[in-house]
Amino acid sequence: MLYLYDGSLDVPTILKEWYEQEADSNYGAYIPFVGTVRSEDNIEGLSFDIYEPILRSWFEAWQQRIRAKGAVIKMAHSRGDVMLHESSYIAAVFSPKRRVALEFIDEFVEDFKASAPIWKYDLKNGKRIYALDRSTAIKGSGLLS
Amino acid sequence: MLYLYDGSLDVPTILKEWYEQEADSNYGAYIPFVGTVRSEDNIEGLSFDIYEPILRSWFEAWQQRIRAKGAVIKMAHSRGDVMLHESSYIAAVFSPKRRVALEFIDEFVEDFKASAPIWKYDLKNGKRIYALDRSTAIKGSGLLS
Amino acid sequence: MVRVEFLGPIEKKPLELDISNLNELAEILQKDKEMQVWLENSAVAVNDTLVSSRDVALKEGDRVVLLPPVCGG
Amino acid sequence: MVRVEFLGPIEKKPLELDISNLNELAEILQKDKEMQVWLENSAVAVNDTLVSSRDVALKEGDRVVLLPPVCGG
Repeated sequence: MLYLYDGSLDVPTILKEWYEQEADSNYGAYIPFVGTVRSEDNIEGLSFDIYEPILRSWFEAWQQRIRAKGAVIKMAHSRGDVMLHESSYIAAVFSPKRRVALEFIDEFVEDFKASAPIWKYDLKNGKRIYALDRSTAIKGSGLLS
Repeated sequence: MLYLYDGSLDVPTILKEWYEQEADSNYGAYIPFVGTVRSEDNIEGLSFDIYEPILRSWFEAWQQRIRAKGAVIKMAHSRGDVMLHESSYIAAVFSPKRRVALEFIDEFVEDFKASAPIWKYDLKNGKRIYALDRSTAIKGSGLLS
Repeated sequence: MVRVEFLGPIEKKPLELDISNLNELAEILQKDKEMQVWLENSAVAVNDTLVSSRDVALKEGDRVVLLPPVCGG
Repeated sequence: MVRVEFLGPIEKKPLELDISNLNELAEILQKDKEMQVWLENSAVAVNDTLVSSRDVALKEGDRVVLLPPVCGG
């Protein structure tokens, strides 16, 4: 399941809800990844734009791949502003045994960073500045240049 | 920090407490691993013995190694009986950036399985049966044979 | 008409163009100097599916979007 | 005296032995048929530090523990 929220994530509540959703599913491993806004370069926070249709189809493809291994993936992300030390991202894998979850959480988070259609902006002096230097061109970019 | 509990772990509360403990530490990534008792082979649950002195020194060595990379490790484990679909183990890494946490959580969990002085028993018909076939001899075993 | 949209940080209003493939779109966008950098680092989706080749026929009602470099999380 | 303890599933009471190294301990334990398998798959710690060689001198008050195969989590 994919959950999008306006503003920061309520991490304890989401981790609890996901744990309880799968409490009787007989998964031996549950590995969440929580991403939190760090203080660096004098930012006040971050802000996010999401393009939902492609995010949903990207997530759906991952869901099928992970289901084929008997596991489950869940993800939550913020839209708009998220201030320092607040969290904007959670991904979690549940699997019967640990290796599948350990490998998928790593692979999923890396592919998320490289492919998910989400744009990040630094919040500085009340302005929203696109974080180009920390962004990754999606595979196949430059097609029209 | 290492936390030992009698019986099953209250996963949502522990995940929340750890998240809040590090809320202002400026870590960008928080990755817990949660281990839950699976229904298999008709067990009613599992039971654990822990040898605390060596567990603590093993954990302390890991803590130093992880701190040297600017990260933090926390772990909770159950003593005694933990029934089906209850959880007995949580490990979590916090780090400034994601790669350190993704790599350490995997390495820590695998070393935990191979080295931590904890013994697992199946609970079957009210009996406690040592899970020898799922156990791993600690490195250097056989010294006295 | 084909609708062309620019996502995220690309500050450009949507276009409605009478084009039948991505080559024609490339030609038009390359004339806009401010689009130069975005053309180099953006991916392209037709009807919300990413495409890896310009050999895609476009028809009335199709939607093209440009996706600049991403950074979720 | 040196105290020897058997951890986890090894059902054997602690021993108090007058020994001065691990070779002497090995000799004594090898005489116990029920210990055969445990000796093969157990690690050894002296004063709660795992050891990888039998060349460890033991003195009055030392504690040796045998750790059979583990499975936390």
